[in-house]
Amino acid sequence: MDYLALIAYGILNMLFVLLISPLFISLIKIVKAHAQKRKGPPLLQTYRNLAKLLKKETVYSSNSSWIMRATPLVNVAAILVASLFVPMIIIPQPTDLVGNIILFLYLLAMAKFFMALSGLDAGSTFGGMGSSREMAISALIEPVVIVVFAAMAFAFKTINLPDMFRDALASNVLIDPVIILISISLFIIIIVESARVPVDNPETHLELTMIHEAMILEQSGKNLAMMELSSAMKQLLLMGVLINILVPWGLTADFTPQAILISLGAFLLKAVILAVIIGLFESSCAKSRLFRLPGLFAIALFLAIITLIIEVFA
Amino acid sequence: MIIAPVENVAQILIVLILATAAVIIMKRDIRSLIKTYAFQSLLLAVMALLLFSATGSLTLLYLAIIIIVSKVLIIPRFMGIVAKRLNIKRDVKFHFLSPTTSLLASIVIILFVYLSFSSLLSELNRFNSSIFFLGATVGMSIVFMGMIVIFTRKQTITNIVGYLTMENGVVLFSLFLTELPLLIEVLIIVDLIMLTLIATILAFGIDSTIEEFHNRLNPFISPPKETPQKQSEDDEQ
Amino acid sequence: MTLSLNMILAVYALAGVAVLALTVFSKSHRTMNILSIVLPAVYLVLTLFTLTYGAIPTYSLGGNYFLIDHLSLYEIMICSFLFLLAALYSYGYIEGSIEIHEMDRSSLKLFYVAFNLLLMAITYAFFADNLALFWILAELTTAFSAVLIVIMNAPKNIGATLKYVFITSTCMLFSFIGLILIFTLTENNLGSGTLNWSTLMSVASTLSPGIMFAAFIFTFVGFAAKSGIVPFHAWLPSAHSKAPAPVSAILSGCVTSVGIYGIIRVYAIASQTSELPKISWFLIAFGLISMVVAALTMLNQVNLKKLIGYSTVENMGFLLVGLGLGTSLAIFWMLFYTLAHAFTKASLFFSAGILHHQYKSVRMEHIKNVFKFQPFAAWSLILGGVAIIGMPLSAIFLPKIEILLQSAELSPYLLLGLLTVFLFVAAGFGIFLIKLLSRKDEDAPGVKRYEASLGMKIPIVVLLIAVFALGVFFPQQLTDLLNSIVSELGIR
Amino acid sequence: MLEFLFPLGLAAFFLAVVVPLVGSKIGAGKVTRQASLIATIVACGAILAFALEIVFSNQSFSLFVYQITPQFQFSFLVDRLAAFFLTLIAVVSLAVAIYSISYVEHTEHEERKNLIVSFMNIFIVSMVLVVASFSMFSFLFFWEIMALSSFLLVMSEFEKKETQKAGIFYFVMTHLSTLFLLFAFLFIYTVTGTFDMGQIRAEPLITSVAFVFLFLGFGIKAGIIPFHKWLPYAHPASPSNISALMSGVMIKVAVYGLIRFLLLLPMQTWWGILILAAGTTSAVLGVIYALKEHDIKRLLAYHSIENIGIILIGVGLYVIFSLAGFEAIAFLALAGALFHTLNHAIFKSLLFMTSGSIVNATGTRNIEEMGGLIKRMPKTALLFLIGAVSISALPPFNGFVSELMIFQAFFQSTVLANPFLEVILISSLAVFALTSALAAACFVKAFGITFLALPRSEEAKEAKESPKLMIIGPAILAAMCVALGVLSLQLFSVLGFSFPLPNMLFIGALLSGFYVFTFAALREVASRRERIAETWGCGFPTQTSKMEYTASGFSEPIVTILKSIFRTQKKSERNYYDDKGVIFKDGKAEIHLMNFFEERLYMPVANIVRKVSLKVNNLQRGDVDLHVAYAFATIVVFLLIIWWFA
Repeated sequence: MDYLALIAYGILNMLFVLLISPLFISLIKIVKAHAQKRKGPPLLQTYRNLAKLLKKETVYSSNSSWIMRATPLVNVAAILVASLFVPMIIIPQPTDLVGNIILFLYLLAMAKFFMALSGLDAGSTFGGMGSSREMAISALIEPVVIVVFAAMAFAFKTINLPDMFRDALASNVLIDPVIILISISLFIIIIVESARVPVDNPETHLELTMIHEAMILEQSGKNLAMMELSSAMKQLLLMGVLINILVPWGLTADFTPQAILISLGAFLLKAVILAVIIGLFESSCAKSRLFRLPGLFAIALFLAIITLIIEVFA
Repeated sequence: MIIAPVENVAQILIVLILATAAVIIMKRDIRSLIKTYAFQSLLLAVMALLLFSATGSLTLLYLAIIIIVSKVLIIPRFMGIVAKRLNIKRDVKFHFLSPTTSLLASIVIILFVYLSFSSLLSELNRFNSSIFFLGATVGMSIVFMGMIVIFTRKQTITNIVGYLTMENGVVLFSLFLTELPLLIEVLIIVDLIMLTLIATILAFGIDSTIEEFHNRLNPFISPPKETPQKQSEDDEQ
Repeated sequence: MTLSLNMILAVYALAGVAVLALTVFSKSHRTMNILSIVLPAVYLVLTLFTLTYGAIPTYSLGGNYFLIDHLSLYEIMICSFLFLLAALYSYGYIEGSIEIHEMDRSSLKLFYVAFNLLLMAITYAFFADNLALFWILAELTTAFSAVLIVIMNAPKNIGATLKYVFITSTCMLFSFIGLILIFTLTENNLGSGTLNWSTLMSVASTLSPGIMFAAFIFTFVGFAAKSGIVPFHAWLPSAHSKAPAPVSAILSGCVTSVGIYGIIRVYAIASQTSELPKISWFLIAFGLISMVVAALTMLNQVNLKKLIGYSTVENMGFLLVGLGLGTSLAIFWMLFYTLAHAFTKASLFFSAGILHHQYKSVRMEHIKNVFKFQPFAAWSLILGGVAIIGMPLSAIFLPKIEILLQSAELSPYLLLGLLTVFLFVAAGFGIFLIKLLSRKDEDAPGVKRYEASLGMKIPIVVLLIAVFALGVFFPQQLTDLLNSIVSELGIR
Repeated sequence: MLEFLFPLGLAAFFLAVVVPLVGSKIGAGKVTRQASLIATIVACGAILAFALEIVFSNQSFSLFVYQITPQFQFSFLVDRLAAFFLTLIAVVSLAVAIYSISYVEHTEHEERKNLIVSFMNIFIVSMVLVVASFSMFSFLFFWEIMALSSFLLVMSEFEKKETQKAGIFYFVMTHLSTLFLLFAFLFIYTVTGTFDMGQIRAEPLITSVAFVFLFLGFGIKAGIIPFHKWLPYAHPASPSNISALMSGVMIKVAVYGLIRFLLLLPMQTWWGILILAAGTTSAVLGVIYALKEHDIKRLLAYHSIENIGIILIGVGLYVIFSLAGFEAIAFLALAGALFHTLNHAIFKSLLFMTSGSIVNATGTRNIEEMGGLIKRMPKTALLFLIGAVSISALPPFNGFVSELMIFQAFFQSTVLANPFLEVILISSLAVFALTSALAAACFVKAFGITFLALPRSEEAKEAKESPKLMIIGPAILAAMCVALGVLSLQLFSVLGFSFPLPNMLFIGALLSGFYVFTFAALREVASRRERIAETWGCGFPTQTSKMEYTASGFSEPIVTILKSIFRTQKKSERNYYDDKGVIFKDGKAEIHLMNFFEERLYMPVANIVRKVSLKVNNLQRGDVDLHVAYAFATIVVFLLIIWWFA
């Protein structure tokens, strides 16, 4: 019975992430466009892009190897597995099968690892540059991520994401300084991990500013679609973590259609708000130099460590 | 057990021996060095005879004879011949200490010897009489003075004289400290002669070519046919 | 069956004189060489025979000038074995030396006469009960080994020999002064003086400790010079590096142990007095100084034989430390260390000798492509080096550990100091060998390979096998022998 | 059965040592080499069976005793900890032996091949015996043999300048390590009166001294910073099969020693902090140095330092937690450290062996001259990738699981009531996280530059796939990388441990399931049209390898960010036509990376020693007179001593 519920949760959560994530890519774009007094793309543009890409032919570089072909699949698979770890609308029964926060992190890292490899595979300068910068940034953000996660683990006395959400839901404390600090750090992590300004600029294909886009420059057709999809999913997963830690209300542990619907609605609402905030944040700052980034990360690390210290001394 | 006049004579002799040692430190002329050594040995023999007259121990008599034969006659003669053949007249180069400073250093040494021996030897019965103590101290000091000669002089031949002086000091020391069995006294003389021989032969070697040296070393064997190859390496570290 | 001491000594002497006489009248190198192989072999057999069947310790009748006890037999055993191998090695080596004009054929006779005389002098020195007799015999070993060093056709050799003769003889005079003091002391206490070790041992505890301490220090000077203890050591590395390889091996293995033997004997007497702690620290201090100086010097060596010579200084220092520790275990293993060291060192010098004949030099800059020209010597050097720095399997490992352990019991700082020295020694040896053996010179034209004869290789192999076998297998007989030595020395 | 297996293994090792030596004498080099390596495989198999039996049945087994003298005895006792390390040694050696059958044939000097094989066996058997040792004496004995045999193996290409340098470094450092151990052992002996490990008694003051020395001794051998310098020299210099053994196994023996003695001595919290600090420093600096390294074997060597650091972090956590009374967490940390030890042994040997294949194929160790090898050596590439993924701690491979365990122990550090400790742990955690991310970056570089894109040199273009045995050996380890990762939870439960770990089998199944599912779905849904085209060459007609991103370029961002750690040094040289330096002729300016520890720690110490040594040497440079003067002065001092005491 438990397993059935778990399977049901898994499928639901996965499908939810899979289906809903492209929406937020477009949404953020719209917000940014409005901030610049533009109209922006339609809300479903990302879906259309994906569909179009799936229909196109796939072009491989003559230099490239099977790494190039495998990477999109590895990426999607890893992110799909990771999506099981972050309950978006339903908290599954306690289980140690999924939810380990470190495993979650390393699944994302796995995707990134292969993405970076594929960046090098075609032998183009852009790909190499993208991989190099991506790995540098991810290395620098890693301590922040781990410390934030450790702070979460400290705060909730567990290292299981669903359990954390359950705790957050149960505690019902609106303004816990620790949670707020964690959330700020998490927000920065989202910005960094989903390749947004000021770390990366997903809008341009200018060689000096792009990082993520440079890595997947040689991808095309269905492979590119998979890469786009997986990064959209990744963004949503991270947003989900933040949302369900900071404002878990509406999240449900029951498998009743009613509760699920309420939870779904609440999550969408919170996610839209978060996406708007992200969009606004992105519009309000400029892309910073690569070598300025450590400063930003240092702030996040500082906050995270402060959190931990508050935890420790409290 | 030693009567006063003997003691006085002994004292004079001791002082004389010490003076000869000082002369050996100061002298630069090799011939006179050797002569001084012979004189020193003679004084030593006289000293042995004096003690013989006082104690009646035959060993001392034999010792005196041995000293006269070996150290007054044979060794100085031999050294003289060697010095002549080596063509060295004077030893003018000094290491570390000039003769004057050496002399001053020996005074310090005598002081040290006196200090360390005065407390050490006081428990021995024999040293009720001060003459024994004086003799032992001077003997020991002469050993050190001989050593000073060895390390301040550059010529091997003077080094040998230094060694001989040291040995005289040892004999003087033993004369006053105790009465060694004759065998041991003989042994040390044998040793002396042997080492003098070796060192002298080597002293030839150091100033002559290898060929000459080996000719001297093996006088009974015909000279080597091949011309020896010189080693050019410099091994001194 | 009992053996009288006089008989034993007479047999030793007869064999020696017979061999000497035959050597003087023999014409060919081969005969002389065989004769000098025969003598140590006879001595070895005699020693083992005495050890097995003799009632030890025995004294001579009458004057008590000689004594046969386990310690002397043990030392003679080591020395005659080394002489045997050195003689075996000599034929090839000396022939090689003659070929490269380092030696003249005319000196052969002198060489072998001195060689056999040296063995006899060493043997009788070990048998001497009377310390003055021991002293003069020790002086004789200086004289004979001086002849063996100076025999080579190089002015440098004369310099080295002079250094040897002067330093050891002057220092030995001080030993004599020490002996006079001991004699006086006994005369004072017993009425008639004596220098017989066995008598001294029985009365030692009644002797005045102050004078005994002074006497010990004076005797130490000379014997330390004989065994190459810093600061009386300077002759050792230069003599070892200039002497022909078999002679270096003997100097390092046997002549130095004459000095150590003297120190042991006097120590055994002095340790019965109340001054034992002072003497212990004195010995440890000098051991440590020797080790430090030698180790530091080894770090900057460019001359292989000199390096090995300094290693001897270091090992002698370690022996002194072992002696200074003074416990029965320390002495037991220190005695074994003498054997292990002598064997290892001899093998190293033998290997260096092969390299010397290949490259006409033992300096680093002349030695190239060793593995190509002399793989055997290269490997024996490596194994010898491994053994001498006390790696396991080598016989040096066990005594080293035990002496270190005893020093740890005394003071951890001493242990720390010793270990630092061992690091330097190992580094000195290791770095030197790495540099030496890996020197390569592709365009060295016309270098001819020197064919070391079998007679030169066998001693090395024998020694290395002995060293590595003793590292893992410790015969019971040896344990018994060493135990009886320790008890005869009166070590508690 | 057990009584039989271990001696069987030793006997096989004995044969494996002796046969090639005899073989090279009688001119049957190749046959005896192969026979010997087969014997090695048999021996490793026997040891493996022996060790596994003990590991799974959790018993201890004491073996024969041989005594040289009653005091010096070899006694062996294999308990679960020792058996675990025996397993590690046996597995890696087995794979290396298979690899070596083919690999040694590629080494240059015919006469050295047999020696390498023989010494390799001595090396392996000495490690086995170190781990099995129960008395400190036999531990030290075999430890030295291990050091010696590995040293000789490092020197196998002694003609090369860099090998000589490596040899000197390795020799001195390894000896230093032994001396530290010797000090500790003797120190313990003076307290307990025996070399028996079981008799180690507690006396806090004394054990702290012993611990510090043990830690230094084992730390040098394990290559913790700042004693690490021998690793990046020795590993590139030695043949790859030996590097695999040294990095995979030998430094683990040091870890074994540390853990073994930690368990015996009464621990103190500051030990834990020391170990943790050393581990953290080694981990992060190791990986940072690795990033800048373009010599593939040196890069791997620096990663060994990093991984040793990670292992030590686990050990340090164990000490801290167990003293605070949290046995479960402590045990998790220790198990993590041990598991990481095994894992690192496996993937590092795998990486070294495959890199050996690459070096063989391309003739260079510089990854800037490789590239495109994935097409020329596909199997090797796959094996290397598995190793790289494992060492980067990506799920579901084994490296991830062990790091996860250590992370989990870290994440529970709030249980400690000591704020000071917690702050230390948090800082350590942050650095640890940085380390693992940098490791991933480094292996993206290592794999990407080496295997992907276009070949960067003619040699790389000509590279051929390695022979079969050089694939099979690493393949065993690669399989283990996967198996140990995926089956970790099951493995632990079979061993009787239950750790709160995710079920990697499940995750692995999900990953592969989704992979296949996506693949199938794309086949169905998406267009199947494909085209091969050239990479855009920025307008140049054809793309060449010169346009590719280089390894230095790849690591540049990180290097720039961490420039305070990568100290550079500028050197300039000017030549003038005239004496006064007015008319400039030519000059040279170079910027190079400073080897911080080498130039600020090792060299100054070495220089001081050299200077003192020269001084001492100069003091002895002189003729008779000088030395007689020394003797004179000494005797005068003796006189004073006599006066003083009388």
